[in-house]
Amino acid sequence: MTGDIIIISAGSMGIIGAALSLFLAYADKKFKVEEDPRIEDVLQIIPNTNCGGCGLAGCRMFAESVLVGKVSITGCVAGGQSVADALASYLGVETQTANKLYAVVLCRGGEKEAVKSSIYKGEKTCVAANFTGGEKACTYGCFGYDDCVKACKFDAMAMNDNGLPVVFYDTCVGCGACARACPRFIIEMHDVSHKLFNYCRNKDKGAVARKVCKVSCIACSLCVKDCPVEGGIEIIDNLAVVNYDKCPQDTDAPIKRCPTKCILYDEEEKITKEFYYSTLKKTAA
Amino acid sequence: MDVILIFISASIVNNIVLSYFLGICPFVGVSNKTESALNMGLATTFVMTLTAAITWPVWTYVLVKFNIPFLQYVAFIIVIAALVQFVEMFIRKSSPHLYRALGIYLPLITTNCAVLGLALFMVLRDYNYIESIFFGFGTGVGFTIAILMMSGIREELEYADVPPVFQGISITLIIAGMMALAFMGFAGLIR
Amino acid sequence: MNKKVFKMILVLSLTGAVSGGILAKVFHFADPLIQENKRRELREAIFVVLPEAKDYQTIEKEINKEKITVYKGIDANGSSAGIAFIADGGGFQGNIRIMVGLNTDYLKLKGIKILEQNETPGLGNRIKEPEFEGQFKSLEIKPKVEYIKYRKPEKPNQIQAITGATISSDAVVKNINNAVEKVLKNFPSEEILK
Amino acid sequence: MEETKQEKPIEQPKPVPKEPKENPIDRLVVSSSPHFSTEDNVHKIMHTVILALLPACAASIYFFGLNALFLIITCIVACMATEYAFQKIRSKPVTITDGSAIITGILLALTLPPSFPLYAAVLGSVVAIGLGKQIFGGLGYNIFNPALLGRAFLQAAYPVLITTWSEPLTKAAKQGIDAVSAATPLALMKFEHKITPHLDLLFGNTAGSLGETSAIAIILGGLYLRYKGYINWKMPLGYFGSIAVFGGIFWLVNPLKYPDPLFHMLAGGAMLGAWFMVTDMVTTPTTPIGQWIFVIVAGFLVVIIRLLGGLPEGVMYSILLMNAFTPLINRHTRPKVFGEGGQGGLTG
Amino acid sequence: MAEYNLWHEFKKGLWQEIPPFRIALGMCPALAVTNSATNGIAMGLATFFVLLCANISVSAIRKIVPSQVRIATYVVIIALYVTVADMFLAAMFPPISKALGPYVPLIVVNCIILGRAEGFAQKHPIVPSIMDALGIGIGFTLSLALMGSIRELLGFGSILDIKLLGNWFEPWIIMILPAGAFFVFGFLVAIVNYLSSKKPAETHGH
Amino acid sequence: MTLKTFKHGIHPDYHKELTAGKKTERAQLPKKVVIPLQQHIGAPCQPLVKKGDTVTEGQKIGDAAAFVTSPVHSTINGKVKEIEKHPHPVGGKIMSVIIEGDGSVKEWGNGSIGLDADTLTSETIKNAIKEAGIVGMGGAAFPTVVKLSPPKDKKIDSVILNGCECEPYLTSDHRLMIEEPEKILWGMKAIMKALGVSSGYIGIEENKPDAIDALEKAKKSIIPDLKIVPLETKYPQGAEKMLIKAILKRRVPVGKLPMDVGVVVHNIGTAKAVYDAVKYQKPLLERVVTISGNGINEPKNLMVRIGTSFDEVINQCGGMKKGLEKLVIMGGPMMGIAQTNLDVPVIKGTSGITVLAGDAIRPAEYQPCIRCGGCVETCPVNLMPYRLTDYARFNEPDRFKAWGGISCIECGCCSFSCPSNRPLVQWLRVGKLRVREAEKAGSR
Repeated sequence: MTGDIIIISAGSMGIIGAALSLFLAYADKKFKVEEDPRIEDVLQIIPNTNCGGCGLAGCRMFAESVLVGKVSITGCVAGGQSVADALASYLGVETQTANKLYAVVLCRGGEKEAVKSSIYKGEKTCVAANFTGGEKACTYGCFGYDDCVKACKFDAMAMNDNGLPVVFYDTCVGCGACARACPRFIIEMHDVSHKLFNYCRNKDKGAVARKVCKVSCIACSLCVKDCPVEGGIEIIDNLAVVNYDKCPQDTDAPIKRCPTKCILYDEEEKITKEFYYSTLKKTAA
Repeated sequence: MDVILIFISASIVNNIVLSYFLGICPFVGVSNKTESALNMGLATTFVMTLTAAITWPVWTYVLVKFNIPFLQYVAFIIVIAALVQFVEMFIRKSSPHLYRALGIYLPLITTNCAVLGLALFMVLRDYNYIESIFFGFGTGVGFTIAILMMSGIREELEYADVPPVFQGISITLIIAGMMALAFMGFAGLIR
Repeated sequence: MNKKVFKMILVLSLTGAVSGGILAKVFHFADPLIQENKRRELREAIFVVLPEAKDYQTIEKEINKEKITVYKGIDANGSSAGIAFIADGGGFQGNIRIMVGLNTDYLKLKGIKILEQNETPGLGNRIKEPEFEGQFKSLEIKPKVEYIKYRKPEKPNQIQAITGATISSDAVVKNINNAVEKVLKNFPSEEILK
Repeated sequence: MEETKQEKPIEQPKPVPKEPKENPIDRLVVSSSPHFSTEDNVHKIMHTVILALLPACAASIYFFGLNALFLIITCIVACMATEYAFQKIRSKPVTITDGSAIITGILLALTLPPSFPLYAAVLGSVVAIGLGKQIFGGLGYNIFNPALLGRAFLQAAYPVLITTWSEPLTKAAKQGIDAVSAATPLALMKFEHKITPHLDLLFGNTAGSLGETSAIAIILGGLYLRYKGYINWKMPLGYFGSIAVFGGIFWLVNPLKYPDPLFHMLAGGAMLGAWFMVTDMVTTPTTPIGQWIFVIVAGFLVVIIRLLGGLPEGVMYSILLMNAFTPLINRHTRPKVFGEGGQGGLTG
Repeated sequence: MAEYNLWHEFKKGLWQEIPPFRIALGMCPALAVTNSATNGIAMGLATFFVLLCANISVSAIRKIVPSQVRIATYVVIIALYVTVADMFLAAMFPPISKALGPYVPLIVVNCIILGRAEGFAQKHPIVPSIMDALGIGIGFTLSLALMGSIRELLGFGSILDIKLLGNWFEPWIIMILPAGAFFVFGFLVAIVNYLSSKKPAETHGH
Repeated sequence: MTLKTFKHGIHPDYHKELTAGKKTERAQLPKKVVIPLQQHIGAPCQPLVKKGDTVTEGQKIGDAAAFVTSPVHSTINGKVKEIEKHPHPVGGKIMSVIIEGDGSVKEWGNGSIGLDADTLTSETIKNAIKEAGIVGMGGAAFPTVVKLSPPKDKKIDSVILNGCECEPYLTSDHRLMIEEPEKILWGMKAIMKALGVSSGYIGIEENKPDAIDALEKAKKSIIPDLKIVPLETKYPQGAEKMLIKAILKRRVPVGKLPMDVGVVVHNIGTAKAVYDAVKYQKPLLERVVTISGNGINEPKNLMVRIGTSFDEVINQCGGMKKGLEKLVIMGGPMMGIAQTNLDVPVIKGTSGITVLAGDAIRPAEYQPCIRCGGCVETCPVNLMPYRLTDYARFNEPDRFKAWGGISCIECGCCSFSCPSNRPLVQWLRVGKLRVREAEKAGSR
């Protein structure tokens, strides 16, 4: 009796199993779809944050594109060199050097420096304020709301006491989300080798610019003259513009005589550190 | 008339999610977007109806006939697993877009306890074949209704100021609790 | 390709067969115990509703393709201690199964015990509390068991419904009435007492 | 890399607004258009609703005495305290003065039986505000009507207490007893097939929740709200209409078994629900079609639950159920954008 | 190295990945059968048993199962152990078997088990799989016991049938109902979220 | 008879009594004018003069070769002082010609009112309008001649003159209709002639009965079969699409122009400018500007030379009230643009300068949305603003677009009626911007 039941059970289950696996095998053959299984693997390698730094619509798109060779393995800016290396070894190609980029906020006209001309009553985001103009008289500078900070997916930005965004030099992966979020295009993406920046975007004439902000560029040309290489710095649209192809990035000579201290050298790491200290002090107190 | 009552009972009055706690995982997992919730609901309804249609003969003509009811769970689950896999392959072929939207959730239907639960309830309640199919379909519709409602609410909450610790699963479950409270109003409607 | 299919079939059917076999074996050991548990439960329930009974006898009848089972209680003297049967019917949410004990004179209930119920906790499920079940002790079944609300029972065939759980109380009474009626019709007392 | 991440502050300090040196009045204001707005505001609406609820409160105190007063006060205080506590914990601005918590408190109290214990009322208030409102982020984000959620919670938590009713003082005095346990008109209808006279229902001379009894007091408040323009006429009208139509169908089919439509409207929570809960802005649809769907289906549910369901009253559940559907309704009843659809510019 | 890993595999189930709060798996039984502490523990243990056996079996046969029938094979194995557990409960502890009702068979579809089988046992050898099952199983049992205790305390005033709250306490019936289960679960998840969000903040100070 | 109108909309306080009864005064001749080279929608002009050049009133000083553009003229006699970027009332800085006046005034012909309509051809009219630099004077500043030159496949059958002036405070069109109805009607006749259209309408809100009377009286001798349609006083009655719906019951499809349903809508002021241009070849040099609002000491209607600074205009109205917060708007309070700087010039589209002060300014604080549906109820284009703003704020351009957000006409009804005082329009603008950005990124 027991033996019977065992045989019946085993038999019927075996038959059901066999029937279903046959059915599945048939379905598998019938509905076969080819999809590159490597896409999932690539998604595992890259940070998969959909930051948009590669300029494609999402990480999956990047994975698909990198597999067919449409984009370079260094295309994932957020991943940087380590991801480029990992992708190289996964795809079995030679690794390339990724350019590390980082974001630079080209305005230093915070609460202390910029002149305020109006009282802003509206939504406190830069993109909204850009329709009407914010509180500051300068129409080129930072609004002081935090669209860029919110756009950063890597927690690499914060607002400082002066109402200006600060980029954490170490944490920034260079995806450019903040630069895209800024309606006044104050944030620019730069190669890590760039050290000399004109921290002002005001294209008004010197006299006008000076009136609205203490640290504005007044286009006095002193830095142009002080630059060791001819044409390293030019005045375009009432602004000193550093030509990174020519201007040497290992000297702070051009900034010495700047009357408004808008052009500065090797400032980014300092800003980050300062910010650390000030916030640490605050949390301690 | 009976089958209609069974259908209404399974879909609304004794909603599988809100009064039997079955199918909670996909209910929580796939309810953040209305579109995928609807697709999930439809896929589940399809699987449920098929499950009812296939497990009933397996139960009646194999397990009962050979007097081996203790193989119930094993037999049912293997049918369900195969069905889900079939549906997965089918969707993958017929609508890659839908496949991408549902993606990882399709295998979840296998572990959707609502499907197995439905097969077990069906046996427990001695439904005949037609009733079983209606029961399976009704349960699927009930699941779809619940997950759709939840997805609607959750989409609304994307823009709400929910305290961070409650975000995600927590608030979803609490809302489910509230929905269960509201569904208590149907108690006793169909006996 | 064919090898793969073969492997699929082999693995799945083998797994199925092995588990089927194992389960059959386990079932073989567990089933007697499970059956024993069920019997014991039934026995206890019968003895609750027929307190004098020390043993029981199962009587089955098939009427209109419907199987009706009653349990005849036998007291210490070997004479009848009343009959017990299960009243099964819909409650507020799902079924209520009641073991009903009937006096051999077929006039009064000896007691009831709720075996299964799915009523609202704290409200409907108070039907299984002794205060409620106890009301059925020596309750007259003719013409019919009735319930009244908010007041103490006035007639010998009345019980007081649970406040706020009228539907559950109603369901219990209805189930009992139905079952009693069926038993009275199909199991005349002479048949049982003989 | 890990180290630097750890060091990074979690809280980002907000810039400290500096006191401007010059007189701010000299600076012009800039804002986005429109620069102009209506004088209605949330506070005003809420306070008007509170005012509109006063007649119902007064009626309940008249019929049920001090018990009712204590219950109302307890609910209001507990609701405000809960709101305060939540907002303090989340360090959000405290908005207990905007009146919404008070409304929730009053509404909750009005749905409770007069003899309901105060500690349970406190629990209900905590649930109403805590679970019903603050957990979603406060006013405006809640999905369910907070007061009804609190009441539904209590119904599930204390099913006995919440269905223990007493006769109004006016009747009890006549019978010479203090408090008699009694059945509500709806329970009488459902379980004993007794129809309470319409006049009693209208004035509130029946057992029931504080706010369920006096229809006329609620109508007064509701009409005041309508006069002030804070409720959409569709909502109460549609709700009543739907109840009347579906209730009427049952009544026509079997007038002996089922009560007439007027009874449906006057008995139980239908009045309170129609004027103060269906009209709750936050938890009901915003689109014109959606509003109709909401009230019609809710009315249908009331009739179904009352007549066919296990419970005597369905207003609360009908509204809660429809609350849960509201996001979906809103999404699928979007009005057609002006000029959208069809080429029919010339015919339109 | 192996030993270090084993401890980790065990430990993670107790807090880092404690189901069902941290990894949202196995929610159905956690909601359905936790109306008393006893039921919760019984369910937890039953799941634990199945999990352990399933992890061992899956890990043992992981290399011979073709991917097309992987899930089907695994669920059959799981169903096997579940049936065994079910029969065992019915034979030895009938009251518990009755209280758990149809939820014992539903262990088959408890996502935890298939989840661990798919996610862990399939990729790891037997010993780590056992440790994983032990950790997750114990974590799950504890979670269920916790939920059962809370619900029983509020819904009946007792834990493990021992009356803890006096007669002054009017039990909240809702805690035994579906709605209450959802609320308790939701709040426990929130508490776990809160605790885990606090932890890194503490280390941050150093 | 119920008045014609459209669905939804709002009834704000109009405050028109401040200036409605005041006759238009001629403003003082400005000593300096700033003529921005772009005062219209379309291609910006290139300067035709150099620094130091002497210019005369009405001399063309900027033009562009594009189709959609409009030339600019010097509005005084004097000398070009500078050509540089100057703040513009619409926002930002625009290349402008700054002219210092010598105090003399040119006389433009002053004959009898009326046009010799028979001798005018469509081409001569259009040419005169183009040369005069006429743009839509209701605020949008779309070059008029472009509207009068529809593509061949679009058959225009009606012209509507927009005399609604639904913006609160503004009365410049109202005054013009009372004071110069004949000129308006002659201008209208020229427009109809230019388009070859015989059916014309003037839509006027019924709160301006005197304007309706004046036009009714004047039309008999000029265009007898012109229909003057009184409309319900409701904001935004003057929005093109709403006006067409109210008068002709036609709906302009989403993303289409009135032209697509055979209608062209012009402003009252435009008609008057057309008359001047056709009759005297006088360019658009001055316009009626209402200076009103509770922050102005003496609200007035002024005939102002284009290029006069806001500061100067406001000073001629007794200046602004002291001691209160002030908000200076070009246009009316519903759709006007707030100014940060009073150095900006009056341009062709400046129908008014509204100065709000103190409590009249919308507070900055807002409360959470209570989903009252007020915005849905008032939106004239049937949007659901409260929902769209969520999509805008959370940067979901796809949903924003799917829910019709780009159809928003920014009329401000939603923000106006919001009891929580939410800046809905601002968010809607952000949403529209995000949609445009996403489309740009998508097409890249």
